[in-house]
Amino acid sequence: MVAVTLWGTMRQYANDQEKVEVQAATFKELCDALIRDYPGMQPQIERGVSLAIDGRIYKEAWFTPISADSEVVLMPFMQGG
Amino acid sequence: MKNTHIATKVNGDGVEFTCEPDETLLEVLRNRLGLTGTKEGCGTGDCGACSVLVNGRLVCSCLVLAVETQGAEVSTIEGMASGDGLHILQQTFIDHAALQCGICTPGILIAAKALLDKNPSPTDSELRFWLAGNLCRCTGYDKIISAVQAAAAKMRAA
Amino acid sequence: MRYVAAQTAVEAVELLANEAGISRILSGGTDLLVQLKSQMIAPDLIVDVKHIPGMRDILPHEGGFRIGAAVSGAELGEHKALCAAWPGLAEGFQLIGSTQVQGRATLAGNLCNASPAADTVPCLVAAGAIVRLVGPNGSRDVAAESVIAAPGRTVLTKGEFVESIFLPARPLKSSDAYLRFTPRSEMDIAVVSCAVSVTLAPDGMIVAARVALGAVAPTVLLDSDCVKAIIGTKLEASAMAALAKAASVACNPIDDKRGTIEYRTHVAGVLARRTAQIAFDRAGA
Amino acid sequence: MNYVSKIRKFKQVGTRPARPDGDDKVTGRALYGADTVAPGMLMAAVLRSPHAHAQIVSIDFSAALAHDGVKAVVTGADLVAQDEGSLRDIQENCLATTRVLYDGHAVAAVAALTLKAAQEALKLIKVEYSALPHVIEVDDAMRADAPIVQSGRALENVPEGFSQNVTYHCQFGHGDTDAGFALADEIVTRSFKTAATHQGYIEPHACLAQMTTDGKAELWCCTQGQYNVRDICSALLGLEGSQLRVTASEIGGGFGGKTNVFIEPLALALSHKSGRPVKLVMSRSEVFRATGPTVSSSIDVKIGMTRDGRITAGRAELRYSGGAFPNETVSMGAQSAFAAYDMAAVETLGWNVLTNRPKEAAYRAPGAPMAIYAVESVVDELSQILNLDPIDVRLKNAARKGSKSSYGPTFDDVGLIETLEAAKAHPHYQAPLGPNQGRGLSAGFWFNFGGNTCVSLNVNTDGTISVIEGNPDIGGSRASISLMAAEELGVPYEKIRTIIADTASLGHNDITDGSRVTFSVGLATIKAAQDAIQKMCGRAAQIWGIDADAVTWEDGAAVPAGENAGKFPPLSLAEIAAVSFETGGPIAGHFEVNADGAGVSFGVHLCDAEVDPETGATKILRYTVFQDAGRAVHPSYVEGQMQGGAAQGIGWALNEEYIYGKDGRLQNSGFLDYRIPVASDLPRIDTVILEIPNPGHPYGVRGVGETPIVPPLGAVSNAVSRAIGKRLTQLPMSPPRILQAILKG
Repeated sequence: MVAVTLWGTMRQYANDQEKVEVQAATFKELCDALIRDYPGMQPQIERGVSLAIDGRIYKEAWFTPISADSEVVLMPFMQGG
Repeated sequence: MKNTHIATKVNGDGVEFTCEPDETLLEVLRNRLGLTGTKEGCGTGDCGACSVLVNGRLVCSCLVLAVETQGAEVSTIEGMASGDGLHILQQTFIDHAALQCGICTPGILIAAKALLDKNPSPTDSELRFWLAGNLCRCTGYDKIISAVQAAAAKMRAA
Repeated sequence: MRYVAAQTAVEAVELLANEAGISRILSGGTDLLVQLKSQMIAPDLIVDVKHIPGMRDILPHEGGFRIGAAVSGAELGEHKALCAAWPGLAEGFQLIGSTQVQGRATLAGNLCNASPAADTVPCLVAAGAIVRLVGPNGSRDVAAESVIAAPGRTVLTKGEFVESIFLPARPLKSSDAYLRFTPRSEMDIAVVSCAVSVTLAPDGMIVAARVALGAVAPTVLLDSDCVKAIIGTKLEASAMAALAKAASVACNPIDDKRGTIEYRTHVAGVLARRTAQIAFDRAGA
Repeated sequence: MNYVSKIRKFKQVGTRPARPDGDDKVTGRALYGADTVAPGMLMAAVLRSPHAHAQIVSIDFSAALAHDGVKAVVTGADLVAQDEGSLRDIQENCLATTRVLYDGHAVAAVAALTLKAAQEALKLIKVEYSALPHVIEVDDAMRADAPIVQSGRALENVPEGFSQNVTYHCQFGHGDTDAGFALADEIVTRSFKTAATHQGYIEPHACLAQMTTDGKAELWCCTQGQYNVRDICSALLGLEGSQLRVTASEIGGGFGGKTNVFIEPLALALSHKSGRPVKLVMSRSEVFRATGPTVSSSIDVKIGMTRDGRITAGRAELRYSGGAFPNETVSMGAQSAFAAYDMAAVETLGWNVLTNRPKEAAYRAPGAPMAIYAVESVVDELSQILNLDPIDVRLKNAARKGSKSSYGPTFDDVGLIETLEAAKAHPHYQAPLGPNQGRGLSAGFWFNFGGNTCVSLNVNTDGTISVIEGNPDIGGSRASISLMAAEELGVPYEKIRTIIADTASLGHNDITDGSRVTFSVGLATIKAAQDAIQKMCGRAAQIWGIDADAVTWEDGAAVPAGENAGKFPPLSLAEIAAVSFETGGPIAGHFEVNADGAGVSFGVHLCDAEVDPETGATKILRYTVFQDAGRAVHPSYVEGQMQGGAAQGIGWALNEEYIYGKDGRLQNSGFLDYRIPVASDLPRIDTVILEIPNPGHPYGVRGVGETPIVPPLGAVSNAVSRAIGKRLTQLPMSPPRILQAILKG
């Protein structure tokens, strides 16, 4: 199981929990698991999310591995200038 | 509108062209003579990207009608380097990283050269006020000022 | 649109007088070309007057200077005697636009563009400059403060244009100064401006003065209360306070993108004080 | 991947060679967006809305089409209607179909033999508008009774009960802020406003399009991302991606503003209709009216602090407007507002609000400068109230390795403490100040991005190298990329030439944005070089008749790996290249990646300002930028980014703003009244580069382009506030605003 920290807005879709646990070994599996377990997150996840794994931010990268002891933080998909 | 025939000198070469009376010198340089080194940033004299010399005076070519240049001498960035080498100012701009995107660079080089021809040892403040009409959005002007001063020193020594 | 480079004043007058459509005079073109570019105007005829003999000369005249209407800021700035006699006017002129604009812009153009914020107009008004117009009925002289009728409008009649501007002779111990307020140090339009010309007695007392304020009313203000506040003084604190107050009272500004009524009114007083001090110091030097 | 930093000694990285495009740019030869022509080319012009908000009742362009010299007219009906949200918004922004949403919104475009004919034709287009009420200010647009800019655009995250103009809501943070505030000895709460500012690149948008009847098209344009332009334009024109080749011209500044598409689809559509190449160049006024400024904002900040300077809690509520179309820029402000601080309790709320302004475009660290300005102002005020040194306060609370960031993840190596310490030790910080002068300090932060990147590296038979990358060079990146290739291959910088590919010549590359190029393209270039090195080692092994893994690469040559491999003199890159045809064919390296690991970057700016107490005029006397660059590949261009960002931030702080009239029209659409700093407005901008290597890059590179625009807003505001003894809370700090604060007593 991976413990995912949710940003504030996403917590409303997970019974106001800051952290949720899902079964996932990759970024893609994590997104799929979140949508399955917390359907309210689906629109945001489909629009795009980033994932910080042990402090490093990943965008789009489906097969990025996640280990059970990693710090995993869900973040919005970002755009720069 | 009837075209007018104009004979002028651009960078020392005799040039003839026809243009409409309301065309600017900038438009003629770029669109009729193929001299696109002179840039248009605003078209209203507020940015200096189109700086050229007309009869030795630094002007914005967007604020000059091409028909006014009958018999005049026009100098543009294309005339700054001699055949086989860059002008000291040009080389110093490269050496001092005084350009980033480079769109303002031709106008700034023309303006800086006009100052150094008149005042070979400007203070930083004189230089900044002289170049106030040449907008640069990339550099914060710092390296431009350094480069012009370094070039001025080299030109004084030359 | 037709463009004609007139070779004589008579030719220019005839062209302008006979044009049925819209005509414009071109000298430096730094306002005219902006108006063309932004499609504010679409003239039928442009008469370039800078090739008329004398239009680019600065000549001594009756102890003063006669400045041809096509003299550029850069050319005027290189005239040492004029700059020494009228440093305020010279500085005001140099503040217009960039170095590039200085290469073309003229006093006559700045005046005839008739902007309330024009930099040289307060200077010309404070200087007591006399503007010579030529037209179909010959030439006439008009005081600088009477040239502009309203924002964007002058008293010039059809066929008329400015031929020269005369700056009168200076008594001993006279000078002038010009200050404007702009958010940027350069490349800006005056939010408030002030020109002061003074003449001192041998003891340093102000015996004559003219104070003009720009960008605080539809046209430049030549204010007699400001003058009253400093005549007979050496700009002591009380005189300065009276001057600042008179300048603020004289203002009739508007709120716009460049400044507020409140701001312009306050800063007019500040600038009047500072400008008077510079002119006073120069005259006494 | 983690590149655990073996302390590497660089031979070329860190030097300052001449940039490869320098000669072209100082001689005027470099070709920018408006500098090319095509045979038979038409010129185009765009008709724009004079209304802030109006229904388009009808458009009659028959007279325009009949005008002498006119060859084509297009309106919104000529673009392929899009279903999907963001593409649909781009389409509507390029050419309005039913409603105009801001002053300057494009309505139609004309192509004619001359620009003048096209401009005359615009006047013959009859558009009947029905004016609608408009709203310009973000706080006004949030009110329940505000005119609705677009309805039905709110995302599911917006709670019930808000105006339909509110399209996005976000919340970030951790810890118990109420408990944190209860621990504070001092709490400051302030509200701030910042104006929309424009990127202000000197080159207006320009393009040259050719579209033929067989569905092929060529597009030349100034853009930060040719692949993005291709993808959007192919959708809007109904083209196959492969059939539209987009070539990025030299780019005359972007700063985020050229990440979007505005005129390119119009030029393509006009070319399609006329069968001729079409050139379209924006005027400066069009650039201001119709391309993206940054968001305007209204922000509340509350911070609690103990007497000894420890932050106990922070809360910020940010309301951003990016114009008439939805965006989520506020989420980056909400994430970064408190990023410089190690906090036990922090909460940020963000709202995006529609207004009748042009569609926002990214501007250098989008969303961060205004949020961090507000926070840094309050931290500065608390330092003043508690009589604490502002650097000490920041040092005490600084984010560091192991800090839980305000946006969630735990920081790895970050250089904030080193940067603050460098500022504290710098002579600038101790220099005396005169009357009416103040010294301001601000920290700043940006995430920095990686992203999709593709690089080819060709080893030419004469021993030179061609690097092909796909990111337009805004600030000297070709020099940095060449340096990294030279470093990795061990050949002189002069042997390398880096070019920017068109969309058909190299795989996809994300836009030049997010400070990603030196990081991501550098990474891919190093990897492509390693790919080529591996092949060259293989060739050497064949020549020597030994195993490939018995060969390594040192100083630009293949050498046997150790004693046992055999004794052979080194084979240089040039020697291997010279016989490449005989040893198996051409040699090239390639690498493609969706790069992660972009290290965050912190900066600290020091600003001395003097305020004229009688006019409110501000003069910047001295300015120093401190920033962690990870590794400065070409230090001159790193300094250039720091100086340029500082100058833009100073302009933002003091004078730049979009000014609207009551009619909702933009009043200052030119460089005269949109006042970017001129040379005489600024002092020298000193720079101090710190190098705390980013573990996510083989050379330790962090992006440096965006962070420098973040601190100036707070640094200048804090300097001015300290100079006048009054706390200022609105940008720009124009002279009337400063004078009003002084006179208020």
